[in-house]
Amino acid sequence: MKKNILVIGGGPAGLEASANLKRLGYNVILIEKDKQLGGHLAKWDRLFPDGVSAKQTLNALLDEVSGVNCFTETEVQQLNVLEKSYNAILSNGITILADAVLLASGFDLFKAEKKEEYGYGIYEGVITNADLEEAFREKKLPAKHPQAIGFVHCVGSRDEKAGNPACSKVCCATAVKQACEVKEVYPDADVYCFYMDLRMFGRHYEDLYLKAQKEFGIRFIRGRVSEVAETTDGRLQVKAEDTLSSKPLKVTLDMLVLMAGMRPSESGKSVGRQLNLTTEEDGFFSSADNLLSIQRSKLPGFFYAGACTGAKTLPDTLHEARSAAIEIDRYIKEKFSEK
Amino acid sequence: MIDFGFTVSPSSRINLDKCDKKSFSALAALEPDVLKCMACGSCSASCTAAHFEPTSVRRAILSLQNGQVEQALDLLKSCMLCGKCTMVCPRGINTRHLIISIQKIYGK
Amino acid sequence: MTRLLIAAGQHVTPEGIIDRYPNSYNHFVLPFVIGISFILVYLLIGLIRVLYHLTGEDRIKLLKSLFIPKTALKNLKDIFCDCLIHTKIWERKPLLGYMHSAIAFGWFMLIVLGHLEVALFAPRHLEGISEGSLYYPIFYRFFIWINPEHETLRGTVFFFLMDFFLLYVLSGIGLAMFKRVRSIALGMRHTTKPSLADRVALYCLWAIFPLRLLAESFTADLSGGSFLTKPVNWMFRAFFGNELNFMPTWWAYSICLGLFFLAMPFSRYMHILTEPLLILMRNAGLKVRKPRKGFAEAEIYACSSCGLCIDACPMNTQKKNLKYSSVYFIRFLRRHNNRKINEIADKCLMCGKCAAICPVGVNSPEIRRVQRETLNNSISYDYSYLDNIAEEKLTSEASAKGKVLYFAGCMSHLTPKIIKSVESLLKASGTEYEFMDKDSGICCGRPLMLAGKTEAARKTIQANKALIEASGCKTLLLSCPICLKVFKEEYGLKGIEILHYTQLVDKLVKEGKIAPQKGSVSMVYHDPCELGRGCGIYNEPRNVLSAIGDLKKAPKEKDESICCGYSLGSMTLEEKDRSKIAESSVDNLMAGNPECIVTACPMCYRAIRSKSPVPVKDFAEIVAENMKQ
Amino acid sequence: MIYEGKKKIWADYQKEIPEDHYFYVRSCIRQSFFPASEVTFLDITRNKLGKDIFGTEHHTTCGGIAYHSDTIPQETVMTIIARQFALMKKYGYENYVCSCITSFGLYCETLETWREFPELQQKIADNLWKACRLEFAKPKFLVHASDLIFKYRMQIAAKSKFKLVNQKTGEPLRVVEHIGCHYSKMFPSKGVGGAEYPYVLVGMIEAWGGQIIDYPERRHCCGFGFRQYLIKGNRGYSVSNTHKKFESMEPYKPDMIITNCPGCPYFLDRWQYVIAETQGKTYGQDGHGIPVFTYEEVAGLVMGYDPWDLGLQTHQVSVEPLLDKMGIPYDPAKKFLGKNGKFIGEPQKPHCLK
Repeated sequence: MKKNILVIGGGPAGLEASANLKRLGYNVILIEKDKQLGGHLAKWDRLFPDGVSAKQTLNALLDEVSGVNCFTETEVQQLNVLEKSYNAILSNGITILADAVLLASGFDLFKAEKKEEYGYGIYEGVITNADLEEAFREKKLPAKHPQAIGFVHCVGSRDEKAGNPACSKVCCATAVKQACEVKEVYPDADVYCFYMDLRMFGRHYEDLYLKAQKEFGIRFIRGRVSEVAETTDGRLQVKAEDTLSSKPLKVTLDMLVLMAGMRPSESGKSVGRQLNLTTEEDGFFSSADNLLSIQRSKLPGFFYAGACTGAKTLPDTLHEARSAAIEIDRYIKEKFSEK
Repeated sequence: MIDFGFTVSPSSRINLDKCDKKSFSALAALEPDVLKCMACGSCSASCTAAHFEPTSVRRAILSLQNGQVEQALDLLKSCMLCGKCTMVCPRGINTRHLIISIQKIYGK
Repeated sequence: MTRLLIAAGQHVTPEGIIDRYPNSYNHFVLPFVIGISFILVYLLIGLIRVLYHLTGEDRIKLLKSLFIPKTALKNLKDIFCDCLIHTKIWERKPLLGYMHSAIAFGWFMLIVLGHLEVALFAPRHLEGISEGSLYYPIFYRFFIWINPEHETLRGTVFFFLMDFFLLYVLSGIGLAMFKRVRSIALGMRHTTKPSLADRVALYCLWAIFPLRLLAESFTADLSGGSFLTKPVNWMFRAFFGNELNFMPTWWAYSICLGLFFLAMPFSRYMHILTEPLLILMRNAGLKVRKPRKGFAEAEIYACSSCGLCIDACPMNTQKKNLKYSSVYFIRFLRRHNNRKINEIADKCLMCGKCAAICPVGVNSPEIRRVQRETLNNSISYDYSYLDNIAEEKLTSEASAKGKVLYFAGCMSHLTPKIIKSVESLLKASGTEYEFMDKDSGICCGRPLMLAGKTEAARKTIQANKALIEASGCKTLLLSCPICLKVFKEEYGLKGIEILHYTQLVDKLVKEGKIAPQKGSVSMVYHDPCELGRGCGIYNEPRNVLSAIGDLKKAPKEKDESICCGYSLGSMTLEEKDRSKIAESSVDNLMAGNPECIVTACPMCYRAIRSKSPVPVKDFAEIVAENMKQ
Repeated sequence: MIYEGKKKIWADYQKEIPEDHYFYVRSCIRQSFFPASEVTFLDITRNKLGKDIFGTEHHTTCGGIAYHSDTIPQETVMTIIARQFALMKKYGYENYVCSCITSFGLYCETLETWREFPELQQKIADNLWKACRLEFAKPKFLVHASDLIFKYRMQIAAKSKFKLVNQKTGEPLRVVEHIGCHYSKMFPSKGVGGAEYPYVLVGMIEAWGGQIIDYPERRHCCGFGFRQYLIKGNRGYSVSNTHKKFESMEPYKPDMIITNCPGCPYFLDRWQYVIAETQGKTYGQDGHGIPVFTYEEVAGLVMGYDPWDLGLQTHQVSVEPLLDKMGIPYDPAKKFLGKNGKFIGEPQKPHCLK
């Protein structure tokens, strides 16, 4: 008989893992709390470093999961550990007996309004990275040409006061990508990136940075924005320190994009509470081993994939999803061949 | 006017709204590589003149971006054009000619 | 024939050896007379201009040099070798050399022999001039007919010589035409794009001698001729009979000559006339002071636009850089196109190869440097700190009295291996030395000079000079050729021997203070521009390297070596273009598959190392590694 | 500006302020420079609103100025504070209201320190017993006097005779609110509305009919900064800070400034004179300055107190233009008469500040 695997979360990690588990011959049940599959990927317009369409990428992932039992708008209501399996009661009333569970609950974007000094939700021109992606996707960029646009890196990341000392890994590349995109739309605007360190670690990321500097003339200012205020004509006055010249700096902008970082998702946390899963100081789930078995939790048969164990890029997430499928396959084979 | 023994001191704050972007665009048109600086500091670290006087291409570029022209020229006036900075620049910026162009565009 | 001449209004004298004198004037000479008058006036004005723009000091220097026997002799030799025989081209490309000398020397001989003929056979005309007559038979064969029965042996020799040199010239012209079609056959990959005046002058030049052959052949039965003109004359008669109207060819010949002279000042062929002046000025030791006037103007007009510098230029490994070649620089200078002048002036690597191979010897890198001076010399700077350093160091630094003073220079500090190796050789040879810029030094000034900031360079030179002179050293040792050149040329250090480390090591080996160990490793030596072409040091490093291993020859070496691309000479060359040049430099060095490349310049060392497939060693490094224990 | 966004943040920073029964502690600076403000506070709360606000002559300074000027150690200042709290307990109160922001900040800091380090609290309790034989206590509720006026703002509005409205145009007055740094910047949760968009003064202005000005340097310090002013060599920093604030608020053409800190009204007021005399620049209309008020003074004006009873004649920047705008009657002849009706002397006119 086919073994049941419950995958919680229909983002890239959940989709890629489900596709692979299905291919390995398991009966996969994928549940997603939103109306549609895809997680944050579905809300994005283009992806760094090459600017490929998020929609196409998502469609490629979705093509692979045809035949998997998907329940959207569904959450786990109760999750119990049985002797050799897990018993899950879903919000749609279905009860599932799963031989293994994969948690792919991903991340929530940091709530930018928590950084009160940036005035998100208070000043018109202050938006988040997600808002900008939506504007690109829906083609709803402000028609009035802005003269100056700023990007604030590390909003809610590397910030103990915001509750997240860790780096969110994707914001630097996203900010540089978005800065280039915005400059393409408004070539006459001055575009500034306020960064602390530029973490352009991936393949082609540095090229993106160089392109942003040389081709788009984007100005990188090393220093975190300290505060934002509105000017008499409704523009944004931004203060920061240019730490490279050790001088305070101010500039008036028309749009300020906050690169909201990654926080553990609320829905993931609620699953974690039911099983008393441990988290690390950053709030993300702790793996059995951070080097050797990131996909394993401390509970046998309960696995992780993607950003529920910390900020990850899309390729990282997909790799983890594939390796989680292999780990689960190995677990099931070992567990059920003992008899 | 009364002398109180103290007075309002001038602000050291950089105001990007007021800095001369035209000259910098002219410089960037002539020396597009000026935009490539990633502030690593290799130029100043290897600089022959910096051993004796504050000299730094990196800081000069930054000062120009921040509209502090005097400071930028001050940081380059002791340069002897020896070319070490050009040799060590990881981004391949022709710093030597950049220095001359800065002095020509902003000088006097 | 006689009837025909009478019809043309000619007058025939029936007696004497030279028994036929046509009327001493004919309208067809007008184009030629106009042309030659124009060019002579032009030359005179040009000469006055050039002399006027020289500084007074230079003018006197030039005048004096003409009367110094040694210089005068050298002038003659240079004019003969360079202007007529073109020995420099012969050495590089024999076929091209032959072409040039055929046209230049051949034509010269035709003119000289022509005048001799006049003097010998038509003394009346010479007397005529002294008596106030305006006529002089330049077109000898037209105006002076020799009765065939009275032809003497002397006359026959002249006829033969004239025909011989005409053939000589024609062979050159033939080659020139062939070269236009297929330049590569004569050893040139790229030639210059000719201007309109160039084309006019060129086609005239091509036409002059065939037309002369035709014209002289038509009249060969009347004026006499030799092995070339006479058979052609017979041939014409065989084909066209006796009813020949030779006037059109003489007209055409004269028109071509006239046009050629008219186009000459605006064309590359001006060099034929201006080169001697350049030789005189160069031998007098004049220097370029302004990029467009005086000596430079003489150089500009002496450029033959031959385009040899195009192939020589290391930048031209990329086609897009062809436009920066010296020949175009000179052309734009001539046309006063300032934007292009500055662009090209800044781009040049100043490797000096174009000057080294220039058949006329135009030192265009120097003109570029002076051109840079016009823009950059006035850029402000503040070197007041140098005075303080000099003061501090003068009082605190240990004296190097009677010792070797080693100045590594800015660039060597980026290649500590060179410094370490030089020091170890000095120690091994027991040479006492002081390290002048161990912690910090003042730049030698050469980079500033190259950038045209000559005044600023003087400041750093002054500061360094004070330090060196105060040290009391006997020898100044340098590891950077860039420094070497400026120390030699601009410092004026009296009583101090200035040596590059290749020279010192060669000396130490010869004195037996260092004993290199002969090994079997095959190597090739890269001549750094400033060391080789800049200071003429080619053999010292080779002497030592031959004693260490199997020193191979590179296809292009010594004064033809290819710059590594990273020269400080270029102000605007981009990194990726420099890297392409480095590649071509390495390709040249790798032609003989050496096991290692050796060079003697910190800049070349870095550049070549970045592209070389085999290990790259500095000269001092490889010597230090191969010493007898 | 999205007002809803601010309201959301204000909702996050609700502070529990008891309605009545307070032990009141005065401010060293205020009772020297704005004595009428504290008097007005007590008059409004006790007599107009009928609240139980207890004051005693036995309390001392909190030690804040000395502490922030690095002249007394922390344990000393904590013991002084413990004595104030003990007095509160002794007189039977558990709600503590202070007139001074420096004190308020220091009380918050001290209470937090005691919470984090109970052994230190014990030591201070011992010190207090040894020195004064008083029993250690901590207030149940600690509020600033402006918190109380904020709490009573609607009651005051109900009794108001004037509004923060330009009588001639009917437009609301444009009001700059300035919060003392130590009110909520150290402990955002201790202030009404938090630190970024404090609501304590905004609430009063809204209730009394004015319009808030949100200018870029609203968060900036008034320039007092303790050592920046107390050491004369540093006063350039102090006045430069103030200058920066005025330069920033100038384009918004404010009619008045309202503050809740002892130092702020003093420096915002007096430095306008110094700026005028050194830079030749004034920020109000027609060569006037921008008048600066304490919240009690504004409450008093709204409730119809005589301006000279509120001590407005002691301000550097003349208040008459604002009184005219609000339509408040005043007798210019009485400006420099004391409580006893005698002439108290008139200060010399500045050179360029009207």
